[in-house]
Amino acid sequence: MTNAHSDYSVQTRTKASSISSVVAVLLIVLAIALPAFASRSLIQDMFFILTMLVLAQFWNLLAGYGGLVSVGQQAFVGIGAYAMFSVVILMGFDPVPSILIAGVAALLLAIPTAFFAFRLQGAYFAIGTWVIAEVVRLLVAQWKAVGGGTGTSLPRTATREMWFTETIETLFGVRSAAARDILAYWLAVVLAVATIAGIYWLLRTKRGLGLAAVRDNIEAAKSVGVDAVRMKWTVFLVSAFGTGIAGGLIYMQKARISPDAAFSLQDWTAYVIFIVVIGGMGTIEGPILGVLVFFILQSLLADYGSWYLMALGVIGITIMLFAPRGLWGLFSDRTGIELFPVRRRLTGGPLSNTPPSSKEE
Amino acid sequence: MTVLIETRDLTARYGDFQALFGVDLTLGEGETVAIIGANGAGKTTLMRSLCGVLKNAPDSIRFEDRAIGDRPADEIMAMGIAMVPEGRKLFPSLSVEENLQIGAYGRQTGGYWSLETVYELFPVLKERRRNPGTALSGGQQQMVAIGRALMSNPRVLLCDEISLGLAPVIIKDIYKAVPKIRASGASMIVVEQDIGQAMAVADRVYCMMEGRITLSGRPGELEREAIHNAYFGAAA
Amino acid sequence: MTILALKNVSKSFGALKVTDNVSFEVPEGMALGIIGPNGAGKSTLFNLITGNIGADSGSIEFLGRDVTRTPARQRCVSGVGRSFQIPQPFSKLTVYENLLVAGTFGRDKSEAEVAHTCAIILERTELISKANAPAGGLSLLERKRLELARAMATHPRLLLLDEIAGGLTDAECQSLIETIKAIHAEGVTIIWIEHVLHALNSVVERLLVLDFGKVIGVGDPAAIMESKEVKEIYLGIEI
Amino acid sequence: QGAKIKLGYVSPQSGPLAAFAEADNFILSNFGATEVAKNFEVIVKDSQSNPNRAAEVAKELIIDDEVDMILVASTPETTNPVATTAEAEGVPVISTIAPWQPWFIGQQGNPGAPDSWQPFDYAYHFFWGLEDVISVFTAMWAQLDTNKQVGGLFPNDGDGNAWGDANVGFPPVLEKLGYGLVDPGRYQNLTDDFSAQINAFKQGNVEIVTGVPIPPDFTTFWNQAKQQGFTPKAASIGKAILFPQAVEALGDAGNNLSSEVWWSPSHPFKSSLNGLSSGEVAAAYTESTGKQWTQPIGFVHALFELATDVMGRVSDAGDGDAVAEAIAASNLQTVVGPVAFDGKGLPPFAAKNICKTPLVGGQWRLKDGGGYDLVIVDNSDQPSIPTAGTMQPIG
Amino acid sequence: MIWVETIIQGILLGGLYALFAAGLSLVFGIMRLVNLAHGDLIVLGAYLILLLVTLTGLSPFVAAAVAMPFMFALGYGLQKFMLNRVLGDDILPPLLVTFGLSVVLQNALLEGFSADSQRIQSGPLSTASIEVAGLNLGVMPLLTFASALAVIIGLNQLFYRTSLGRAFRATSDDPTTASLMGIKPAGIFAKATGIAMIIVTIAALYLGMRSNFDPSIGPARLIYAFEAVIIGGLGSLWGTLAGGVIIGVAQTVGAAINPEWQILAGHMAFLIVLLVRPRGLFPRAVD
Ligand SMILES: Nc1ncnc2c1ncn2[C@@H]1O[C@H](COP(=O)(O)OP(=O)(O)OP(=O)(O)O)[C@@H](O)[C@H]1O
Ligand SMILES: Nc1ncnc2c1ncn2[C@@H]1O[C@H](COP(=O)(O)OP(=O)(O)OP(=O)(O)O)[C@@H](O)[C@H]1O
Ligand SMILES: CC(C)C[C@H](N)C(=O)O
Ligand SMILES: [Mg+2]
Ligand SMILES: [Mg+2]
Repeated sequence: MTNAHSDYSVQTRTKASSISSVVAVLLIVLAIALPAFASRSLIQDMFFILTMLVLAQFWNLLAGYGGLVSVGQQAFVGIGAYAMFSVVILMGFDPVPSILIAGVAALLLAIPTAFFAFRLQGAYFAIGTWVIAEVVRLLVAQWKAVGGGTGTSLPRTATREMWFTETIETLFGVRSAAARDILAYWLAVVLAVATIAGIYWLLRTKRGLGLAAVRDNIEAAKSVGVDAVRMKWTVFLVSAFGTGIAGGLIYMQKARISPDAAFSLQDWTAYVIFIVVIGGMGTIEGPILGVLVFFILQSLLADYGSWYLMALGVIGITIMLFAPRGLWGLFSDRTGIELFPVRRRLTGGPLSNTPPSSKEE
Repeated sequence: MTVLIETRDLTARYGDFQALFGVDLTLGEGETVAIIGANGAGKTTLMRSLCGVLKNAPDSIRFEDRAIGDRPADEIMAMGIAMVPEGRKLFPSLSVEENLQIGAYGRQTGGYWSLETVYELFPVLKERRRNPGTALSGGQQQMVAIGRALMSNPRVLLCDEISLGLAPVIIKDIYKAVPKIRASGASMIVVEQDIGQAMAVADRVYCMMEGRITLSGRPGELEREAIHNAYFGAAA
Repeated sequence: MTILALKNVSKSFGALKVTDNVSFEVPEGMALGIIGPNGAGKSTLFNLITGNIGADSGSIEFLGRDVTRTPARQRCVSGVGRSFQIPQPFSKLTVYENLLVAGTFGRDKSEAEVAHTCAIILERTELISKANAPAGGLSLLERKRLELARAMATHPRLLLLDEIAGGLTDAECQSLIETIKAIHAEGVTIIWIEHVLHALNSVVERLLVLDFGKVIGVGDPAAIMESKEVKEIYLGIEI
Repeated sequence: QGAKIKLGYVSPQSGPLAAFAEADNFILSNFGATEVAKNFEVIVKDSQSNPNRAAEVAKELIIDDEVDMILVASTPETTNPVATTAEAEGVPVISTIAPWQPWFIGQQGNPGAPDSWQPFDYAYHFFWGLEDVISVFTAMWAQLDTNKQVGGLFPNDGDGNAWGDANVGFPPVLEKLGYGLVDPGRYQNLTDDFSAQINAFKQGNVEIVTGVPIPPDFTTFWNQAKQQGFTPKAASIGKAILFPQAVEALGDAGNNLSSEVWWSPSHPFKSSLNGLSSGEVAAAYTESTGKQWTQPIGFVHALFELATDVMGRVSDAGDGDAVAEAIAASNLQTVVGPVAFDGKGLPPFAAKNICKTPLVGGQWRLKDGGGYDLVIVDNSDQPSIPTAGTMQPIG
Repeated sequence: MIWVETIIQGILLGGLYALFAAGLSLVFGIMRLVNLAHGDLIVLGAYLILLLVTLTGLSPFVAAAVAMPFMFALGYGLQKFMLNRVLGDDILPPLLVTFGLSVVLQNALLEGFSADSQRIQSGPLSTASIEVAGLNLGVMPLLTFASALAVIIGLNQLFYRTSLGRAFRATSDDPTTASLMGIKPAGIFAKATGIAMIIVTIAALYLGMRSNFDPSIGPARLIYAFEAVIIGGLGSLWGTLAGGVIIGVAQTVGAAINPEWQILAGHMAFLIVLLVRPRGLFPRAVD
């Protein structure tokens, strides 16, 4: 082997990713301007899509990148929502800033949860987080000041006088209920963009590499200097915080809460897992695609009651059986397209004669 | 000599990557054949094909004139082809004795090999029979893996690198057992890095390189240089 | 100066005493070989030195500091690099990314700072052609090379190698020996567990023999190999 | 005549509470068969017994379907999210089949602070209240000779918290009437063991059991009670034994269990839609489905009666404020009795939005050929509804 | 005395949970399959028994025996044609598939049997009791516990005394190597799920006789079953029984203090056991 070290360089960007970053900027601008010309029902659909997307991205961060398959994310949605409701109802805060408190509450809950759950592995971790979420639900159901097991609604004075709503009312000439929707939607846009950008940034830093290493083989990761414990803590806390914020925002828009709804395993974890897995786990594109598929299925079939749910189940099973890496996995395996590439590709030296995307013969 | 196993134009791939290119090999009744070759040559891949872990074209592998290339491992084992896999692969939740017993799960034909005869071959295993298989040292585990394969009284025993990572003393012990195994009537294919060992036990030797068989013959007739070339691809 | 010192280190798995009151010192810059029968506790000793498992009693000093309770990753950052006997690649990452992880975290550097070094290590370990391939698809020996490469990428002062020569052909073995000699020549202290004795003996300056978790001999390789005990329990030569 | 008036209807058609909506199809097709129905388009949505879903479908009705009014029925889990959403959107909503306290108080921000409670502008509700069920139950118990020791089975859910509430629920009234209450505390739904409650009841010498468990919990409780040798003289239970199937599930052990009766074939009322009497409506149901009548039939039917009546009194169905005003001004004789939001029998804070309907008490009696009949045994609050027997002790 | 009674009731309740959990423990232990549809399969079994009882007038116990071969076949097919395809190192694909199955089962049962609560009638047995040392113990809970015990003993015999049992354990360790022993992993897994479904049928019998059920009731029981399996230790059947009893006793004792704490107490017991022993009470050496 010669020692004529040729120049190596590392690439992560691909052609598709350069195009997609331009498209992303355009999409964001469009999303912000949307309320000016879209119907209210579109705005609400978008709100649903964006908030589910946020939940899905954070769950994906945990499970797809952190290897932490949590079945208890509803704990953070619920605690966030309840924290938001409680400061509004009991302390008279405005709902908009209270959304941040929702995130903080989820973060605080995540600390003891992590202390406990990180002792567990694999399926034990999954069931452990589920039980913790149940415990939190049962405890919140004992909290009489916010309605106990019955639940409660946001006071109408609080929703009517919410920050920015008046400005939006005059800006678009809409009624206050519609203005609240627009406000919630904008907040969801901000949250979704920040989530995706934040996660993408994280994966492109060396922490992203460390995360992947820990997920693949934790003993080996420790032996090359990766602080596995800190990695896990970081993703767990970040996910909890983001999930809590999403919870606060979702329930600000719903304006009514009960423990069974806010801590619903089905709505806030099972469907979210469904979205991520259908779309493709361990990619940023997967949850985006997954949430769109989920939304389309829901709008097409939701009126068929139990048949809708059966269809959802069957589709989930089918995708798992025939496209285990999700729809995005299926697509990018065929085309090699990645919109958010994180792979560090070494080029140059003896590698320069083989173009990066060509397959070995 | 009757032919037991014969491969014809055997190819194997992992996804896009082709690991075997048209391998032709025969194993006769009562024979011991050694396969040597550099790492990554495809020896393990060949063994995995023979024992059915990797699927191939039906006709590319024949056993007693039956096409078995596409049969699953359990069926092949029932026909009498047993494998000592690379890396021992004992069952951690089974005791030593249970590990041995399960070797006969798919083929209870009776024959020379039984718990008693295996314990006779490897007396140390009898002492440790109640231990979990994985609480043994590497060499003892290798003995269990061999004994386990013998328990089915196989017609053909496939051994993949049974000396890898073993202390010299253990390697000696294990190779001492080979004549006894042959005496019980089993034919063997042995994959081995240690050319010396391979030459010592084998009736015939195949040499592999980059997925192809580049040389074959009887140990006494092969020259060192030819083997070297077969390994590294210099013009033969 | 002494780079590594073990004092009365013991470790049991249940009733099985795997490391029994082991003490020894390694001066900086030495190449030490470890031999012993299978199950003697060699790999366990490595795990104790790297911190992958904790000692039951005794103390371990690295570079003069007590690291007995220091977690594995910190020991790595302070200069302990290792390979695993059973290779443990990050199988979904590419070979190059495997090294990047080791380079960035093991040395606490940025990706840009280590990018080139990692590429050079791949060249030295003859893995460069597989740089962008997922590590999960490597053959056993490629995985072993990756173990070595990844350990090198952490830029260790003490390099622990666990059976990396097994299953190599003569020529491959020779080239591995050259690589290890070169690393050693750069001043890295090496401890090497190996059953392929001719490879081991062409590199190491001292040999340590382990049996049933106990050190039963340390010294000049030639002398050790001649000792009655080693012949009996390890080589299987009856006298 | 221009576009049709759009009504949205939400109920739990699937999920654990689906029994409440079992008669929906029958009622909707009955409504569809009337002359006035030609002016209406009814959009039906399923809450899947899930409060999140209920709020979502309410939004869909308002925003996508642009309905003029929403009708919602059956349990606070469905009525409350729908009513809250409609109120926030300024769309009129009429609700039923949930005692008024969990409906009204449950929608307040802080249920614990009565001075913060506010009436609604668009949400209206007709059903009975806890004071009625308490009065009916105690009247039934008064027919028996007991030691007046009552055991309470109140779960931690919308109904249970309201029934067991120390201010508006059973405890203060029972105390006033000289009953002793053993209330071990709010348990979670789908509990598998009631030994604790049974022990507490035994120790408290309880002879009467009351509460609002869900059906499986009551069955568990009742079997365990018998196994552990606890046999009260009366068991007056809300919710769990509403439906005949649930009582049949108890085997013979369901005989003489008592429950409140909000509607029955013997209620002396007529539908304003098709003129059928209660008995005729129930008979038609049995004829078309082969099933025994259930109580929600009358109330869901009445929901559509009220909707037709209200819309008949407004000129512009799309004017939510006008519709809300018309609801408030209702005064209609329905198949469940008179409905008028005149505040009769209600505290001032609830007077604007709620109308109470009559309530009597009944007992399930084993029929000769198997199955159960619900026999009205107490009508002290509503003498116009005839009784068909008197209260009998269990045992 | 009250406390003695509370604890005995808790132990009997634990028998019920262990019965719910035993089938789960089997598939979890052998295949690492987190079967989220387990509760719904129990409900399905209950409907099958109910159907047999109403159609043929058989006693529920006989009906359950008749149902067993059907349930075995269902489990066998389910595993062979569906679940086998998603087994692997990753616990997520099977988790998702069984979640999908759970949703499908619940809604199919809803379409087929409506949401009405049902119950398998067992006549006077459901309220019968016997007096032991001044305590009234229900015959049904005693039978439940006895069945749980019998199931655990039976499974233990099967697991540790037969060659099928060895094959189960070997396959659970390493399916590929097991196939080299002549074991058909797909077939073994299918048999295991089939056997699990026989246990599911027994659980269904008691679920259906002791209380009402409807299509939606499965998942609520699932969490206790999982808790029992996990605090018992993966693959340990006695552990599963112990786990069930711990949760049962925690619940009754919690309820005796205050019914608000009943379910919470069960969960807390689970968390505390795991806090002290993260791999359960009787963990396997390797997993
Ligand atoms: N699962 C796999 N996926 C992709 N490629 C593989 C896989 N297993 C082996 N290979 C490739 O196939 C080739 C042959 O591998 P094989 O394991 O058969 O070699 P071998 O001769 O047994 O080598 P060794 O001496 O290292 O055991 C190697 O290049 C290896 O990289
Ligand atoms: N995690 C563990 N739990 C229980 N026993 C273990 C564990 N790890 C190792 N052992 C046992 O400890 C002993 C020493 O193992 P170790 O791997 O250190 O041996 P070794 O000297 O490296 O052997 P070899 O040369 O075969 O690699 C063996 O008997 C082994 O079975
Ligand atoms: C939801 C309600 C209508 C049930 C009511 N609490 C009753 O017992 O009848
Ligand atoms: Mg090999
Ligand atoms: Mg070792």
